[in-house]
Amino acid sequence: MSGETHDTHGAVHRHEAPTSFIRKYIFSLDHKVIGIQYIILALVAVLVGMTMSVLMRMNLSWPGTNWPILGTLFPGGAPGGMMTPEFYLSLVTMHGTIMVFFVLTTAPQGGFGNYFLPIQIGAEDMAFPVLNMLSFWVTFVGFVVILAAIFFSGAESTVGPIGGWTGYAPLSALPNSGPGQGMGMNLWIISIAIFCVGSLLGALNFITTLLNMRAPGMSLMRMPLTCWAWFTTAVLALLSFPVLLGGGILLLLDRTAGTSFFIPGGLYVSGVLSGTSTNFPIHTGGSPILWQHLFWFFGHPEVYIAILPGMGATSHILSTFARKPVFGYRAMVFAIFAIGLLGFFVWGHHMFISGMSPYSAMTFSILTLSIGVPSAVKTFNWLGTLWGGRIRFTTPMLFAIGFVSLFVAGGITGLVLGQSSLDLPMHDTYFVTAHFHLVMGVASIFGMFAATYFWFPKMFGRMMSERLGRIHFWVTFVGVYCIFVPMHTMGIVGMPRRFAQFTEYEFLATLHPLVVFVSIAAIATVIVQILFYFNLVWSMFKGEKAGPNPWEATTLEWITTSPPPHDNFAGVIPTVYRGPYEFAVPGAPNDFILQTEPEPGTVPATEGTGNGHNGHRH
Amino acid sequence: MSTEARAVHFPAADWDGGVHPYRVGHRKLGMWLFIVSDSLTFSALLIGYSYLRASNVWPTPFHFNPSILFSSLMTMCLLSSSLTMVFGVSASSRGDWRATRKWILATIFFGLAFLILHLYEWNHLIHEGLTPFALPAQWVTQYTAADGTLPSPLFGATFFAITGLHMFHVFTGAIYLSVVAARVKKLKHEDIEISGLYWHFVDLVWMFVFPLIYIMSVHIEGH
Amino acid sequence: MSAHAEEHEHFAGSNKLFTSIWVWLVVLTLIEIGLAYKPMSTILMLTILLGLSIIKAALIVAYFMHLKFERLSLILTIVPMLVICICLLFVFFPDSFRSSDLRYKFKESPPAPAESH
Amino acid sequence: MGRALAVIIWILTLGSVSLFFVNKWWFPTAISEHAPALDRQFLLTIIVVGLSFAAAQIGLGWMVWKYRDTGSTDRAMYTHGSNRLEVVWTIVTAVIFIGLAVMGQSVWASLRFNDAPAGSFQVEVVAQQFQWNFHYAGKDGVFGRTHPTLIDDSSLNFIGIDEADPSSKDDAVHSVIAIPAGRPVELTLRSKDVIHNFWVPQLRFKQDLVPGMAIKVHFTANTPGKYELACAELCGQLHFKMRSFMLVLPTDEHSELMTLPQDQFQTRMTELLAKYKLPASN
Ligand code: HEA
Ligand code: HEA
Ligand code: CUA
Ligand SMILES: [Cu+2]
Repeated sequence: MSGETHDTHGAVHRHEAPTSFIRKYIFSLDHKVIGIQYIILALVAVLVGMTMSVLMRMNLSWPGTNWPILGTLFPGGAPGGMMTPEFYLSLVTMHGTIMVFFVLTTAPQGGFGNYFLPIQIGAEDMAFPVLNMLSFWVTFVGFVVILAAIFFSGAESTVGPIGGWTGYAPLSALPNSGPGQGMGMNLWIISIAIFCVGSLLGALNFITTLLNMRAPGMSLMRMPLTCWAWFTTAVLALLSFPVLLGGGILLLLDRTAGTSFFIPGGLYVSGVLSGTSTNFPIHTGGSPILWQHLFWFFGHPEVYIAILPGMGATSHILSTFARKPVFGYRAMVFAIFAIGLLGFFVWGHHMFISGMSPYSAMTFSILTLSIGVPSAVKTFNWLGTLWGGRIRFTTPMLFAIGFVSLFVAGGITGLVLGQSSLDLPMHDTYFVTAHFHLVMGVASIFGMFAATYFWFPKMFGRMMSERLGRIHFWVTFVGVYCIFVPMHTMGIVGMPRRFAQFTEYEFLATLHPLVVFVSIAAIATVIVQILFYFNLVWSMFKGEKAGPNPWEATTLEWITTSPPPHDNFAGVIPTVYRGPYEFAVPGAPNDFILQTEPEPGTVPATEGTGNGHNGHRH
Repeated sequence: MSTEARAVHFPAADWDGGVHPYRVGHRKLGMWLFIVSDSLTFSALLIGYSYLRASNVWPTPFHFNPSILFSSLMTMCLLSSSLTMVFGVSASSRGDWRATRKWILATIFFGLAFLILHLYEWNHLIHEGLTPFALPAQWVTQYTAADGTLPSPLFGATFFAITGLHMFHVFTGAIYLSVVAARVKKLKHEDIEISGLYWHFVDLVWMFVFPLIYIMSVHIEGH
Repeated sequence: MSAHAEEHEHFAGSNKLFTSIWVWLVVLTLIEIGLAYKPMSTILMLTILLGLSIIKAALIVAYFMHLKFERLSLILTIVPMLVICICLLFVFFPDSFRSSDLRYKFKESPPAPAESH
Repeated sequence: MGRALAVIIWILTLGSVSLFFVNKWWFPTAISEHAPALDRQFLLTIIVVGLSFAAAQIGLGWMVWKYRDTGSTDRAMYTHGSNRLEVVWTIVTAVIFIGLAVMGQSVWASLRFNDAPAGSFQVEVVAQQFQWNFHYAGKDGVFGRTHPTLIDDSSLNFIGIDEADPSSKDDAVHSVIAIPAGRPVELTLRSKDVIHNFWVPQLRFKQDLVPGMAIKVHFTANTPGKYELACAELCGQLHFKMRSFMLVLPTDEHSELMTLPQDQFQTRMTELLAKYKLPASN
């Protein structure tokens, strides 16, 4: 028996769009609408996160200054306009949590993945539209709860939890360990738990869709690299979020049911001995390190969840605007998979100095550096893709190139941190902060920028303004280098993370000029983001109309109208005849060939490699 | 199909798109993935339990009656429910929906039996004085280690957390199955099969909870 | 979407087969219970119990959950990733033993020797 | 556009790299036995990754400069890559990375795989929100009994020392750690409440203090002097204020300090803190 094909294949078979506003835009089942909802959520979340980062920078470089507006906005956090340390820490915590979870796990996967994965594999929708809608709304609830955490902290001064985005126990497990660690912390955990559920529902939806719903001819090795990235990301999410969920449940029990999974015995917190007071019941036997294991078992895969979609988009865009097939497609696929697999083997590198067994530390250290290899391979292939191209410097291309530059900048410092011995001086200093902002804080974000500029015409049928886009790129690109490269220096001198002020320490005095410089750069960069938001809104209505294929690209999303109809392909499932990046094919009429373009004779799933034509070196 | 199943090589056609490469519908594949994910949540909890147990003095308080007796009965219930479930599924593959409904109802019955026994047993332990944060007084005295270290109250914490979560799964499973039983006529065979997958998974989890939580904590005289 | 589900309504495996599997599971369970009352080292008991549990799990997955009758490709998709992750979780344990070795023992009665672990 | 981008990338690369040459913004001079090896490993790593950073960025710039679309009609080169290249650079990077990782282990092993050498000086560190307590065994070299039930911050018994225990008579507790120069030191790290971290930049050394665990670490500090000691693990609202000093004393001065009874110990400490100056930040 041969595989039965989709009954929609061939025959025209329309699915009509719902008409009522609610079903169409709010509780829509259309993966395209849901994708846009995710992106909007991310755009709102990133605004919050950025604002917080600015406040943090202000407090760091001009400590003790009076900012009257803050006094009125946050009477609890900044009484009389002066930020309190706990307010700063709750900003850090919320900034980290919101950025990692609600920006970089929603926009790349739930947003662009949702919108373009089905189209790029030639499907009419996700496998489970209802589940898809649920995942979004669950995530949305999680976002509301995390915002609530800032305001219902339970402490008299209204600040959020101060435990950092890693929520290390017992600080996070003991309500009396500090302001904001009461109700606010509970809400933080609940929000994360909700988020876990939302993402793993989304993940299984993605995997099923990609495996089961590829259009005829869309063999695995003909999928755009974006799809590979989204697929791997979904697998990572499916396998790592449940572990965090388990940990979250236990942590919540520690706080609410008086258990002590992560709380050892004999603690004496803020003047109270465990067991001698009703609001500090007796705890014993727990292990703080267990929480760190559970968190980082999720945490490291999570960071690849954050960047893999960006990598996919970058490969996609680089090839499109270099007018050249992706260099080493197979190698890229293997690299994505290797990163995904190895991503599970290295979580311990966050715990070198946590009191973890030094022997596991050594193993983790070596595994950690080996994960640099596939990343390096990807970098080299990106360069290879540009090599010999005819590069068109559109805004998405600029951001894609920026991604490569920033990923290298951030990634290589990982090789420093990855050595357990070098982590002794580096751990929990700004060197780490620099590392992860360059890779996650901006490389991934650049991936999202590129994706936005690239796919906006498809999503809204209008081009984004190139001029605004260019300004946005130049300032942001230079800006983020100015923000995050000096942080390495601070880290080397020894500036610890999560310090509300640096005025206490003399050995940090020499860094003051740098600190101020970074803050100014940060504020400038953040302000420029306004251009981006303006560009989005303006282009939606005023941008010049875009045809179905404004970039002369090759993959399936470009064969349908912009924006695509409710069922993506007007009821005709396309058939795929060739690989995803057929640019500059010798003898072809134009320099790009759509995947749906038939060719006399059968096409192997992927082209042979290195068969030395066109002045290839061998 | 059976010949298909034995086909070891992957004919390229399977992966070239336009087909379901596993010959399995979306919902069934989705359920499998959900099961993978959910079993990792349980793994995390069970590993956490073992982690804490290995680093603490652990009481082994379960007497044959009621704990072991009940938990064994509960195990039998779940096993039997799995059997009736699988009968139901194969009945539905024969299109015999009456039999299907009958077997699913039997499954729900066993599931509820499990819940009732389990709650009774919880109740018993709570009466003995076991809570998520404390052990019954006599356990403490009885199981204090030679070097004077007290037995860990985490016993109760892990016990209630893990069995509680499992109970919750059984409960939702029972509801799920009753919906299926109600709509059995309209449902496709595969949908029945899927509900079966979930139910068997709940059973499967118990196959690890039972030995790790109960058998490993049996009270042996002269301990 | 999956309205067009698979055609193979036929569900491999006879009720006789399933019943025999069930018998096996019951027997293994009884063995487990019996083990509980055999005096033996915890480690040994644990290994045997886990071994038995894995066999039981395998039986359930293979026959009741019908995986044995699915395509090999499905099996290869689902089983390895789960097994790998679960195995990785075992990396926690060195720290479990460590945290009990290094646990700070408060001396209950003075005078006390130099603190040790 | 292509040229501009290339130039910007190169300028940023140059700027970034040059930041690492400002030696006023480098590690403070090291004082511990293991530090030279560690610094060497760090330097090596920084050079390797720095070179690859530069190489990658220059390469990137070169690509965008050379292969920008000049409006000429001829197409890009049609190639899907080269397996040989893939294999080559996979192996090369693998060798570099794994090599670095393996070399990095020696320092780690020397610090963590072995117990403190016999006769090393013992200090019990008990951290709390937001202060350090260093417990010295005193003349008899035996730590007095401590118990959480005896902790009473109000009466300054921060670590719950049991006065009834004879061996605690000569013990001293101080917020500053004083260790002998050139002699191995073994710390027993504990915490009263949440996780803290013992961090002295000049030591090139860091370790979490995990509540419920008594983690033993050891190192040798060679250069006498006064150094700042920071808490490097988020431990609550005043984390950034959890600062103290580490006094590395010539052995005679140190042993003399250690034999002093409680009250004199305190005054002597104050004198020493005044005597030694923080290193002029390089
Ligand atoms: C998108 C997110 C992302 C990505 C991709 C990475 C990638 C990597 N990370 Fe990062 N990391 C984070 C996000 C990320 N990280 C976060 C958020 C934290 C902090 C969490 C917290 O504590 O709050 C962190 C912390 C962190 C630590 C812990 C530091 C500490 O707390 O002490 C370590 C240690 O090993 C580490 C290592 C690595 C390594 C080896 C990689 C590798 O994957 C990098 C591989 C890339 C390259 C190697 C560059 C490209 C290669 C070339 C250009 C080839 C040429 C190069 C050479 C020949 C050298 N990271
Ligand atoms: C995605 C992750 C992300 C992003 C984007 C950022 C962005 C920024 N971060 Fe953040 N940061 C974290 C993740 C991130 N950070 C994490 C995880 C921590 C650790 C928290 C902890 O310690 O617990 C942290 C901590 C942290 C600290 C350390 C606090 C401390 O330890 O004391 C500082 C200090 O300056 C800082 C600054 C900044 C600044 C100035 C920006 C930016 O403002 C720079 C300019 C902004 C951009 C360039 C992004 C613009 C993006 C868009 C406009 C939308 C993108 C498009 C779509 C979504 C479609 N961050
Ligand atoms: Cu103590 Cu930070
Ligand atoms: Cu990591």
